[in-house]
Amino acid sequence: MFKAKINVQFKEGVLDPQGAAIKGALNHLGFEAEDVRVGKMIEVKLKAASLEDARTKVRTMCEKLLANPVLEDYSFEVAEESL
Amino acid sequence: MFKAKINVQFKEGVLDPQGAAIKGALNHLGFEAEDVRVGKMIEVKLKAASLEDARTKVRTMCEKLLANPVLEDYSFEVAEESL
Amino acid sequence: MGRLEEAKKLGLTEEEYNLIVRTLGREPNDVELGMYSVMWSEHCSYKNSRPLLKKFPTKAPHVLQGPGENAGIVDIGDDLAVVLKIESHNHPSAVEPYQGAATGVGGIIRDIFAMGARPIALLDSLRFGELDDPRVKYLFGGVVSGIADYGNCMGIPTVGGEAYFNDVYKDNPLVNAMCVGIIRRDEIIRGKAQGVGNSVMLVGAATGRDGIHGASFASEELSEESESRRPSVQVGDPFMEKLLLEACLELLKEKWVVGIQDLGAAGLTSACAETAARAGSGIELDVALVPRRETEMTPYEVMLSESQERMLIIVEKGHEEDVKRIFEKWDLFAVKIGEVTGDGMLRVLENGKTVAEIPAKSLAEGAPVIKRKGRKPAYLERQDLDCSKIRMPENLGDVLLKLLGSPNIASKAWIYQQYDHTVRTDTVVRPGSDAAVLRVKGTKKGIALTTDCNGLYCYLDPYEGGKQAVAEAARNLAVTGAKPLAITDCLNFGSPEDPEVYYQFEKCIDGIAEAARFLEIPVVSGNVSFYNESSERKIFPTPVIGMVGLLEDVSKHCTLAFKKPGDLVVLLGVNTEELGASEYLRVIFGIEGGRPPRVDLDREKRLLILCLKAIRQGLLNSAHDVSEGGLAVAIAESCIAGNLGFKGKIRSDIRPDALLFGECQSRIVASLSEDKLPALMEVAREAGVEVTVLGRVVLEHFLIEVKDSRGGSKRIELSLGEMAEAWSKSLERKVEG
Amino acid sequence: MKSAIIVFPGSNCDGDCFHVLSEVLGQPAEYVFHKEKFSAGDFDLIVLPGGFSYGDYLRAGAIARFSPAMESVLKAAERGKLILGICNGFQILLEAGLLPGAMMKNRDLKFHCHDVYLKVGTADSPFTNLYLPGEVVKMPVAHGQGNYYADEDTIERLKSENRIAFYYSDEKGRVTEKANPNGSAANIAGILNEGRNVLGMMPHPERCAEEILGNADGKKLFKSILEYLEGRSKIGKIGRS
Ligand SMILES: Nc1ncnc2c1ncn2[C@@H]1O[C@H](COP(=O)(O)OP(=O)(O)O)[C@@H](O)[C@H]1O
Ligand SMILES: [Mg+2]
Repeated sequence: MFKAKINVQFKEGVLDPQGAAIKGALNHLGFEAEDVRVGKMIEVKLKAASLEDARTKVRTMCEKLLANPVLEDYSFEVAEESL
Repeated sequence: MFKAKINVQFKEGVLDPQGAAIKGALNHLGFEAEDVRVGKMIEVKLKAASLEDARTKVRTMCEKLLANPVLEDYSFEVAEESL
Repeated sequence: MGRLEEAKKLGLTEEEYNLIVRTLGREPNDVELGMYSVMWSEHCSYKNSRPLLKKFPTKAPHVLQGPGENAGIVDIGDDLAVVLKIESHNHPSAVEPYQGAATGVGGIIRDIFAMGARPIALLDSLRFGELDDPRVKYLFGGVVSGIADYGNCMGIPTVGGEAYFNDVYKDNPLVNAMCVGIIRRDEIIRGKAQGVGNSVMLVGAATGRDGIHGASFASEELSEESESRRPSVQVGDPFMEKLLLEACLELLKEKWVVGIQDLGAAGLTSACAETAARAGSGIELDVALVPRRETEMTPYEVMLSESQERMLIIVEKGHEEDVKRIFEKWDLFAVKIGEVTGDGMLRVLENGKTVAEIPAKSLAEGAPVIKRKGRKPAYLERQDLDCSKIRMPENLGDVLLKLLGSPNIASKAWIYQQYDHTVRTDTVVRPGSDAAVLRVKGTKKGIALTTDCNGLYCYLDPYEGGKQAVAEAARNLAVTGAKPLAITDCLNFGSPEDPEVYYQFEKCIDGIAEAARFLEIPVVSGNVSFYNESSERKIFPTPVIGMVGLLEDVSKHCTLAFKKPGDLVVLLGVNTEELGASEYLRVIFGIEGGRPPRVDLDREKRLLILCLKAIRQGLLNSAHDVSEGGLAVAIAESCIAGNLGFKGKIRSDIRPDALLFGECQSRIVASLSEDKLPALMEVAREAGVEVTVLGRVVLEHFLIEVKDSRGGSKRIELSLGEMAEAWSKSLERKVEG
Repeated sequence: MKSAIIVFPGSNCDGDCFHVLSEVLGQPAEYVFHKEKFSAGDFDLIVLPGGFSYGDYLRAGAIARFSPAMESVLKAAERGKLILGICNGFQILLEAGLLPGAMMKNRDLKFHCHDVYLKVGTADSPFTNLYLPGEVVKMPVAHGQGNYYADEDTIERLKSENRIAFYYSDEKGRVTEKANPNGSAANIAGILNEGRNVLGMMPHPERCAEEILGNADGKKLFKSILEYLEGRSKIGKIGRS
C-alpha cells in the first residue's frame, strides 16, 4: 500500500478569492499576513506494484482529475505504507 | 518574512464526504484507491520578529481562524523566507 | 459503579430506571441502558410535553395525517396532498453552526420523503444574539451557509423563514427548519414495520461514530461540559442525501414497500423501535450486518450512532434484490439487517448472539410522563408599563429610518440570496414578501408558506404571544390570497424543570391551541426543543408556527409591493393604542416591556375572510400585514418593494408614535385602484371590518401626516431612496462590517 | 425538436429543463441517465442541467465529466449537435474541455440567488437568434461557483470570435464591475464554442420561461433553438454538421 500526499494549488497569477478573504480576516485579527494562498491537500492511499508505479499513477490521477490545468498546479509525495 | 505551510484536516472518524466522492471517481477511472481524505493547505506569508514568534503567531491563527476545533486538526511548518 | 448510577449518568431518573427493570424483569445491560437513555430523553420521548400537546386541535376533514408520524399531511384536492414538518437543530448549531444547521436541514428533508413525498420547499426560522458580538456573527454566518449549502445541493428551494436578533438568544441560537412536500394521495407511505417475516433493510450512508448521544445532548442545558463533548457533532453530506431521496422516491412507487423511516436522533434504535411500535410488531436485527465507516464499533455504538443520510426500509420478504437494484442505480447500498417479528420485541444481535432485547413499545412510547406544575414568573406580575411616561420623539422620520434599519425589520436578502429559492421553477412569490407562494404544477393551484413567532410577545404574555403567532402566520398567508390549511409548530423553550419556563410553555400552548381552534387551522405536526438556556440567560419562549395555505387559483395571488402610482392605500382593520412589546420601544428606548398587543380572534377571523375575498375578486393590487414596526413600517415596506412612494393623512387621537409604530394586531395595509373602492367597502361591510383610506401611492416621495381632533399634527417626510438604503443594507453591514 | 436531458448524480434542474421543453415549448424531451451512452442521432438538443453533480466535490463538474453519457455528449458536439449547459452543466462543459476556461468560487465566496441583467453578446447562434444583439434580458442566477476564469488570450479570442453569448450587465446594458455578481472575467455569463453549437451559461433561462413566474425572458432562448432547428432562424445553418 502506498500513501500519496497531493497538494493542488492555484497557479501563480490566478486571483484566489478564498485566500484573499482569509488574508483580510487575518489582518483584521491583527496579524501581518502578506499573502495567503489556499490549496487542497488530498491524501490518497492506493495499491500499486512499486513506488515507481505508484508515482506514475498519482501523476495520472492529478492530470486527469485532481487538478484542473487551466487553474491549478499540483505537486505530490508518495511513500510506501507498512501495514 | 516567514512562510507557513498549514495543513488543516478533518479529525479521525469525522465523515469526509468529499474524500468519499473522489475515491469513487478514482476507482471508477480504474485506480485502486483505498482511502481518500481531503484537507486544506494554506500558505501564509507573514511578518514576525523571529522564527519562534512566527510559530506562535501561526498557531494562534490556526486556533482562532484557520481550523475549526470541533471538526478539524491542524499542523504546520514555518520557515524564514529570504527576499 | 452500580447500574442505577450508570443510568443516572446517562440522564435517566431512578423512577425511570426502576420502570425499566420492571419492564424487562431484570437489570438492563449496557446496550439496553444506552438505548433506553436516548429513547427516553426528552428529545425522543416528549415526556415533559406530551400531555400538553394534546390540547392542540389536530382534526379537520382535509387532514390526512396528524401528529404521530414523520410529518403531517393535508389534502389540497386534485388527488394531491401537502406534507409538512418543522424541526429544531438548536443545540448542534450552537456548537458547530455550519454542520449543525446543515444536518438539521438534512433531517427535516428525510422526514418529508419518509412519507413518500417529494420535498418542494424549505423554510428556516432563526434567532440569534445581537450581531455586534463576534461569536454571534460567527454562529449566524455558519448557520446561514450550512442551510444554504445543504438545501441548495438538494435542489429544494428555501423560500422563506424569519430572522430575529436579541441578546436572549446569544448562548442558545434557535435554528428551526421546515420542509414541505407534495404527494399523490394514493402514494402516502407510513413508518410501520408490519408483516412478520418482512425484511428490514438499511440504506444510504455507512454508519460511523457520529453523534452518539446526540438526542440526550439536545435534552440538556449548554454547559462547558457539553462544549467538551463536541466530537459527537455530525457532518452532513447533501450529495448522499440527494441520491437517497431519488432512490427512495423511486422505491416507494413499488407496492411491496411496507414502511419507511428516517434515522434521526437515536439512529437505528429509534427507527426500529418506532416502526415496530406503530405496527404493534417487533424487529430482530443483527448489528454485524450494518455497513460501517469505522472499524471496531460496538453494538452500543452502532445502535446509537446518529450518522446522517440513512433510512430504514421494510419490504415484503423476497423483494430484497429489487431494493438493491434500485439503490445500486444511485450508487448506494441497501442491506438487509433483520426482519419483522411478531413478539413485539426489539431484539439486537451481534453475529447471531443477542446483545439487547427490549419491548419496542416500551422504548418508543413507554417513557413515563413527567407531570409538572408551572408557576407564574414574577416578572409577569410587575409588568405594566406606563406609556405616558415615554416621551414622544421629536423627529418621527428618524424613528422610522432607525426601525427600518433594525435587523429585526430590515431586509433579510443577505440571508435568502444565499439560498437557492428559484430552483424547481415553482416559486411564484419569492422570499421578501409576507409569505412565499409556490405553484402546484399540473393544477391551477398554489400553496403559500410562512413561519412566524414573536418571542418578546411570548415572553411578556405567553398566552397572547401564542395566539399572536398563529394569527400572524394566518395573516401572512391571507395577504398572498391563500387560505390557511395547517400548522406545524416548533416549541423552543428553556428547561421544563424550571416551573416558570413550564408556565410559559403551558400558556403558549393554550394560546396556540385557542387560536388554531378559533381560526380552524389544525396542527398536524411539530417538534419540542427544551433546555435552550445557559447559566446566564434563558431564551424568550419561542413557539414558532409554520403554516401552509392554499390558493385555488395561483394566478390570483397578491404581494406586498405597491404597484401603481395613483392607487389608493387603505387600512383594513382598526388602529388601537398599543405600544407595549413593540420594536419601537426596544430600538428607540431600549425597553422590552409592556403588554404585547392583544389578538381579538373574532376580529382576526373577519379580517382574514375579507382579505381572501378581496384578493379572490381581484380588488387589491397589494396587501401587507402590519407587524413589527407598526403601520409606518408596513407602508414603507410596500413602498420599497414596489419602488414607489406614498402620500397620506391619518386622522386619529391615538398618540402619534403609537399610531405609527405600535403593533396592534389584525391590520392589513392594501392598495387598490380607486374605482374598486366601493366593491371593497361592500365586501368589508359584509365581513364586518373597518376600512380607512390612508392616502395614495405616488412616484417617489414618502409623506405621512397625522392629525388629531385637537388640531395637533405630526409628520414623517422622507425620500424613498433613504428609506430603501436604511432597510436594504442594514443586515449586510452588521454581518460583514 | 427532440431533447435529451442528462441526469447526473446530483443534478437538480433536470426536471425544470424537462418541464420547459415539454410543457412550455410542447416538444418531446427525454431524460438520459449518466450511466447510459446514447446515439447523437436520436436528439436535436442535449441539455446538461444545473445542480450539484457529485455534490460539487473536488471542483464543480470535475467528476461528472467522466460519465459514459459524457462520451456521447462529446461525440454529439463534434457532429454539430446543439449542446446547452446551464449552471452546473456549464461547469461540466468547461471541465470536459468542450468550452475553454474554468470556474472558481464567487469572489465574495457566497452563493448568489437573485435576478441579474444580461446583455446579449451575440444573436448569431442557434441559442440566441431571437434576441437582438445588445438586448438586455433578466434571468435568475443561483450558483456558488460562477466566477469564470480564462487567460487573457482566451478572453480576447472569445471576444474577437464573437463567442460571448451573455455578459452580466446593469438594467441599461452597461457591462460594469458593479453588475458583475461573481467576479467573472470580462463579466462573462455565457460562452459559445468555436462551432457555435455548444453554449454554456450560468444564468437559468428555464427558471424564467413562464409568465406566472413573473419573467419569461428565458423562453426566447428555447424558442431560438426551435427556430434554428426548424430552419426558420435568421442565422441560417452554422458550422459543419
Ligand atoms: N431566515 C430566513 N430565511 C429565508 N427567508 C427569510 C428569512 N428571514 C426572513 N426571510 C424572508 O424575509 C421576509 C420578511 O420576513 P419577516 O419580516 O419575518 O416577514 P413577516 O413580518 O411578514 O413575517 C419574508 O419573505 C421572509 O420569508
Ligand atoms: Mg408579514
